[in-house]
Amino acid sequence: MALTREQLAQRVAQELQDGYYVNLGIGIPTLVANYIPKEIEVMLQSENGLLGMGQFPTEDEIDADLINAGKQTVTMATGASVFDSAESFAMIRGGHVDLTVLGAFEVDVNGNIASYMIPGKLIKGMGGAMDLVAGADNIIVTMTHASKHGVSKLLSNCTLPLTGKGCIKKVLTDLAYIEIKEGKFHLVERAPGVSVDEIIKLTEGELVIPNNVPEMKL
Amino acid sequence: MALTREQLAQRVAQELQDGYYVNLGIGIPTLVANYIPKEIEVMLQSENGLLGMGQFPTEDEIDADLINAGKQTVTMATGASVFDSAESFAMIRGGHVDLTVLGAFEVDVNGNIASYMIPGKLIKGMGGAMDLVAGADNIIVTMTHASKHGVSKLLSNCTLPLTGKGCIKKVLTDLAYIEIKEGKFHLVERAPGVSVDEIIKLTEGELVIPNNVPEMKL
Amino acid sequence: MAGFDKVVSTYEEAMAGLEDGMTVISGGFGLCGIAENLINEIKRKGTKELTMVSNNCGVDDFGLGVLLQDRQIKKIVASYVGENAEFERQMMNGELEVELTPQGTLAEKMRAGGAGIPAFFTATGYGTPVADGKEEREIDGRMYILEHAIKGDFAIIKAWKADRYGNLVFRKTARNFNPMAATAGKITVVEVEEIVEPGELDPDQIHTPGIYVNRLILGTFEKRIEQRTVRTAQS
Amino acid sequence: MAGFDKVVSTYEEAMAGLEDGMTVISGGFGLCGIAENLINEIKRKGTKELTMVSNNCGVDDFGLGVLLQDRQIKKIVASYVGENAEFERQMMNGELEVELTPQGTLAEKMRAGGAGIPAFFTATGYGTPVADGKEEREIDGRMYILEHAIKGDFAIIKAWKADRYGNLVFRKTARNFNPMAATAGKITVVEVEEIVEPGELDPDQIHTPGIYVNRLILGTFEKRIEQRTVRTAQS
Repeated sequence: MALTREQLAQRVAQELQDGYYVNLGIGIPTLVANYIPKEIEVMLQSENGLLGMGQFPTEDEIDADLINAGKQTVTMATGASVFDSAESFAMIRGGHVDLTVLGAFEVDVNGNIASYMIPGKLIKGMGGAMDLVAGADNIIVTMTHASKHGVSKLLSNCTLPLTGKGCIKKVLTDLAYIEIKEGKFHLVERAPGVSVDEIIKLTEGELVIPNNVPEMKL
Repeated sequence: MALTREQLAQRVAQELQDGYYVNLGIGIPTLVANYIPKEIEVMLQSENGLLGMGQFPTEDEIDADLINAGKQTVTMATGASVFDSAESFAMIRGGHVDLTVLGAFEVDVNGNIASYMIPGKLIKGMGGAMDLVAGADNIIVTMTHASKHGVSKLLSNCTLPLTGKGCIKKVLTDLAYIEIKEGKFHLVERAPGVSVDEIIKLTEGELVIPNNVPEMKL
Repeated sequence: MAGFDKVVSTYEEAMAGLEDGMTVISGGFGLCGIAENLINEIKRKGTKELTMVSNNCGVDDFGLGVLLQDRQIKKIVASYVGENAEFERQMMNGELEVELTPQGTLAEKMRAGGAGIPAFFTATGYGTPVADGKEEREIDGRMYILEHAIKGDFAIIKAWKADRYGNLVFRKTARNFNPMAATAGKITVVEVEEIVEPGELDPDQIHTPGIYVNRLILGTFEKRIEQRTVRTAQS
Repeated sequence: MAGFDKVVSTYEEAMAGLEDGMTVISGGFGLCGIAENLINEIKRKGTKELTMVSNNCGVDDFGLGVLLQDRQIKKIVASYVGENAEFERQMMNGELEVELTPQGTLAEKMRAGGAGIPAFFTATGYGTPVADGKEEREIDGRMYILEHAIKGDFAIIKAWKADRYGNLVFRKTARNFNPMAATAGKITVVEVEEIVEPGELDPDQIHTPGIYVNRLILGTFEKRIEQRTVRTAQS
């Protein structure tokens, strides 16, 4: 079975380590915050200028001056700090964030990512995504493996305008956990109940299959 | 009579305007603070990260954490702000300081200034001087017109390593107030009791003399 | 207005000198930390052909979005234009020129504009449409593109508190682009929720020194919330 | 040390991993805001061939000056080296390599190092010895030179207060180069006068967020004054 959004978030959360500063993109990445293992501490960076993002506010706590990068009202965690956008992206661009999780439309075997624009159709802007992919060493892309019509999003070459070039090494889709190296996708794990053949069928870019492809543990 | 250090400071102070943010270099420029006209307000910027430098502290007020760019203990004026060195030079380099007053070894007809180094003899470093001359539109250089041995410091070409190129338009010496334009010195005022001939004799670079050269009013 | 007192009493005074064709840099992220009343004053004035530099362009009926209604904006430099139907419509129809700029690059371009840094290299946008027509360079084995500073004829800023000298303090994430924008305007206009006397703000805790501020006005704010997300008290 | 607790209890731990030949970026302006005890620990360790990046190099017997006595410094990048006889002697004799760097450029190089900006243009130093060997370029009718970022293997920082997570607050002009230096170290070590619990510092008033800080130690400081200038109480 393909992973649900919640399961994708759960699997990403397994990559978190104690003491990590983490930037979670809008959408599925945001859900990762719900699955942080109890025994570790992570601090969430929101690129509009907050390190130590807390949970959503109660009605009483709502503060128009305190939002996250998705423009949602949030709270601050203990030990949080606030700063301006230049400082926020100094942090991001300077490689100080330990893990970045973001969504994408397409990823290719060379680690290119397209996530911000569908020409003639969807032009919302890249927001902080280009800085995030350029600045982070450790990025996990979460996305569906293919479109509803079965068109693969893991390609030999991205077809949409790029968000970043050669910067993606890890992709978690609803079907598989894949690493990108030496110009190829490498299948590392498969979603529970999903066969290697299904993954092969829905992966357009070259995919290396090891002898053993374990199921994800969730 | 050549101006004293105090008189130089007094003459520079006449250039101050109400609401000016001013950076005063080490030495004679520092003395300018003592001659700010009563009817105007100026705010002193110290490039180590203080806007609104106050007077020297009393014994009781001395604070090792509060110094100026000359490393002297100071106080803060009402409405002062403190910031880091990057912000301080953003202010300076970005042209936000209204007037900069600094000393020099040599100035030439092209507005070049040499003030930080005498090769093989004096190598203290440029500190913030290169940023100050590059960032300010409005700079007054204060210096003695010539060395003790009568060697002019107002030259056709600076002989010492430059602090800045083509950035000086106003020079106040102990003998004269001079403006630099179109590759020439222009005599604007002379020190009380100093003759135009004396000034000509001690000015190596081309000097334009208008018909009337008023004495400075101090 | 003597000495360093930056306070003006009317919005007309606050935006005096704004002319057709000028560039205006705006602080704010979405609807958070925007100079609501300065924007409304620009609408009232009806100034046209503006180039707006701002991370976002508000929503249809609030924030910078209100300037789209009367076609006051010729060009916008922004990182994200979602959540604004009129914006998308004008852009798609070619009525509005849009220069999409990565958020961090935009922040840095404003800072650079204020700080006398005319251009800088960044890896952000290399190999993407953002790099089109820009210089590329390898430095220490990595590829970068050259980005240039942005300056504005005006900067419109929302702060929390200020003293009369224009020293500013921001509150929570309403800070965002405001401090950089404040440095990059030839005329920087700030509206705030509270004005205190010089000396009342701790000098160590001032976010934006008054040297960057030209005019200061006391405002009242709606502070509209774009995404009202809440949890129940027990969760 | 679990989670975000950055506190270490000994100076040995604080400077563990410092090796011969490394680059160390130091905060401080003159003797103001310097990491006195971290410097002394470097002296105690006897690490050699260091490249020090700091606005000044202390005085003969205090601050970074103490590292000159045992010739621990191979090269220094600084803006001003006056008031230090041993420094001048070693420099004149060619025993010490000195890269004189304008103060603002130095601050910006540190900031750039921490901010992922590999290089930037500045007018500072154009037409001077500082420009030797550097790229020059005209931008909008003015000449600029290209300067590159600085990063350190270590950064040694003095702050006033910190919480255990490494969020820092500086005091008065002891701030100076410290915030930029803190961003530019692979390992950033901070000594402070007071450590509080997370949550005790106002998030809006933190000068350096803990993300830049790797190790934190509580110190006691001499705070020597270089130029003790006073006025009489009545003046």
